[in-house]
Amino acid sequence: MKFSVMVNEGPYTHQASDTAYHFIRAALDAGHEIFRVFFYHDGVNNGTRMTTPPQDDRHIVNRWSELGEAHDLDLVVCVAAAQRRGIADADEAKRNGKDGDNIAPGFRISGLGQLIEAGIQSDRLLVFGD
Amino acid sequence: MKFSVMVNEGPYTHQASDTAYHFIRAALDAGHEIFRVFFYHDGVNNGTRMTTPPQDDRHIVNRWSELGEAHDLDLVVCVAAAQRRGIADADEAKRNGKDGDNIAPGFRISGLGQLIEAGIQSDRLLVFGD
Amino acid sequence: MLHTVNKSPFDSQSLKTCLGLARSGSDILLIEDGVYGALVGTAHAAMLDQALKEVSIYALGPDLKARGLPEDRLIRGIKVVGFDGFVELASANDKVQSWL
Amino acid sequence: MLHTVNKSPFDSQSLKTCLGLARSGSDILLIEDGVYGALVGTAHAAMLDQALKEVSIYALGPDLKARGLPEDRLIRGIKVVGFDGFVELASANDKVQSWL
Amino acid sequence: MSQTRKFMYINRHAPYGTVYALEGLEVVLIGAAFEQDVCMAFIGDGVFQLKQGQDTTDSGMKNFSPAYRALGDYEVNRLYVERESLEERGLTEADLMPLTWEDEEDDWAEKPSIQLVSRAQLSGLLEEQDVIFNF
Amino acid sequence: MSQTRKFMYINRHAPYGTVYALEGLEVVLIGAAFEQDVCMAFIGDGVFQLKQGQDTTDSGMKNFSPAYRALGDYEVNRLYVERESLEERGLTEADLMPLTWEDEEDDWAEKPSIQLVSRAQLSGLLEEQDVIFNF
Repeated sequence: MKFSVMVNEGPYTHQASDTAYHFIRAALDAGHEIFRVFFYHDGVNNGTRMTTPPQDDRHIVNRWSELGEAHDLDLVVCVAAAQRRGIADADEAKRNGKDGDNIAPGFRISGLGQLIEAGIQSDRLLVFGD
Repeated sequence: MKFSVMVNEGPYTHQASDTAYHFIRAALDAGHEIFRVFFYHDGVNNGTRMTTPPQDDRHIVNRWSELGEAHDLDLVVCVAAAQRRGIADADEAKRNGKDGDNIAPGFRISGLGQLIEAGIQSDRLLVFGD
Repeated sequence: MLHTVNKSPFDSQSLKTCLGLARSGSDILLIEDGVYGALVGTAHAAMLDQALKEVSIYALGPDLKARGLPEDRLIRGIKVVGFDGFVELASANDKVQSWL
Repeated sequence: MLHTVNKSPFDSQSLKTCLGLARSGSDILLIEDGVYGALVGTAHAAMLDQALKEVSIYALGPDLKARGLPEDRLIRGIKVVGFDGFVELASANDKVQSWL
Repeated sequence: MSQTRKFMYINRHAPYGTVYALEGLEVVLIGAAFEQDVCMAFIGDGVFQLKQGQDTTDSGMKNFSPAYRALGDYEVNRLYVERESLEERGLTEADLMPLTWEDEEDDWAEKPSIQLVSRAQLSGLLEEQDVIFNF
Repeated sequence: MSQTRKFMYINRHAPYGTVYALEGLEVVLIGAAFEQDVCMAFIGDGVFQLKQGQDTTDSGMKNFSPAYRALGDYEVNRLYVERESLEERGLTEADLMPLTWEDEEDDWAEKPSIQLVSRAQLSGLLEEQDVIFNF
């Protein structure tokens, strides 16, 4: 079965990102396909490589990057939500006159159409948020 | 009278940052002193210069930087909360092996002791959050 | 003592918790989505009518206006203040407690 | 149809809203702080007892465990599942609605 | 991708206190280009999104309420408002913005987009959907 | 800064679902070094922070509940739990972690840190404070 997942809150502050991560792992373990993970609202803050959590805690951002790489996941950060919150890749940074970017490995920035497409193409769409 | 203000949520997602800003402006207009503004929890996301909100909306980060400059405000971003969420100044970036920093002008990163000190030194402490 | 409430009473327990703990004579200021608590004729209006016998309740004007809530729709006895009034309430009271 | 609820019923209306809109025969999964809704002997337990006559209610085991809620403290009839069970529920139902 | 799916956008947050209403509306407007079978539901504090007379001049926030009036032009013309939620909040239909759309198949007659529905009716509408978003 | 002020940290959030409990506790632990007159209050879902038997092995989150046991060593030894909040949640004092502190002035006798208080008592305690933080 083809799942898509929407993550609407940032790492640590709300458990949404943790729950989405564990759901996706379990879905992959059960042989399902993950069509796309879409990060919206504060969820875009899952996609910054600037994060340095305490040593004795999970590294939520790296965990997404690693899961993405291991399973070739499409981790999409919404461009409009990212602009409001200060997440940018190299293209976005250039376009907005920023002196650098901060997107984490394995994430890409794209538009809301990617979310709608996920809703159309997937058998199930799950929303994790606050 | 000496006020300190704690801002616990990021820009746009919750109104807390707006309310804190307008409260501080009104307090300054009334001749009060702002001892410190302390950004905690997701409030640290007010202090990134990577933000590019839509043209027809307020620029919350720049507004803080400008108010800070105009009134010599002490805008303190909590270091522990900032590490969890990916906000860093040049020192923090270097210490954590990051390839750049993203703190906005007028903000500084420091420890939670600054918040406790604000509670001790100020006549009133106000908390804005979710 | 000044209490602020920034949550809608229809979705959060913050206003109820605040009213349960605020002493007689306290000032309570409704801000952000908390201003919905000032609306007349709602499922919570009786709770506020009762509270007004013991405490003073204010609502932040800019937040009422943003949400399209005119003064004639508010519970009688609730006073509307601006940010200047918020600062005055915070000065006049010895401390501020935010019921988030 | 699978409904998920991730908020404590003591602070949010999400569980109440969910139960008000879920059709007979629905599956409801309590996750994150929503698992507090599964506790026996609370102010909301009667609402869940009533709901269990019409719907199936599940609670996510890892979230119960994190919060120190053992199975013998849950309302009778609520089933505990892991993330694998969450995936099965999401597959078995035709769609998922998250009551945030 | 020839199949049309039934999308419902559920709105349960008041405007301004949080960004969910504004960013939710952005999804609906973008989604309208995909020509799916779209409707919106307003439940709980979500009904406050449709309140008439929103004016953010004194609070410095962006007044996005005019964007709801554009929904009709995007063929998003079924906005279900839960009657019980309105009543709990002391509101009536007259408190809501008069949102309309023009029915191409009825000589462009202007018709109301907002429909008050009971909780029981809304429950049935939920079951009919293929995909549900929550804001 | 010779004056000692009365600080109260109010906890109203459950642990794990949001970060407020964890980051709130970090403030209390740092604040302990400033030798103020400190107490904590647990109201509403905040009482769940003190629930015994928290175990995050299956959820991958950080179990920070052991840190509450350290509070006594930092002379944070007045943890007021609202009795009404406990009762609404079907909990009793026996459900809470047995937190203690050693009273230097009483031959290091081990004493309980948690005190159940009624809503009315808590209301009075609030009035006594100089500074109130909310988590």
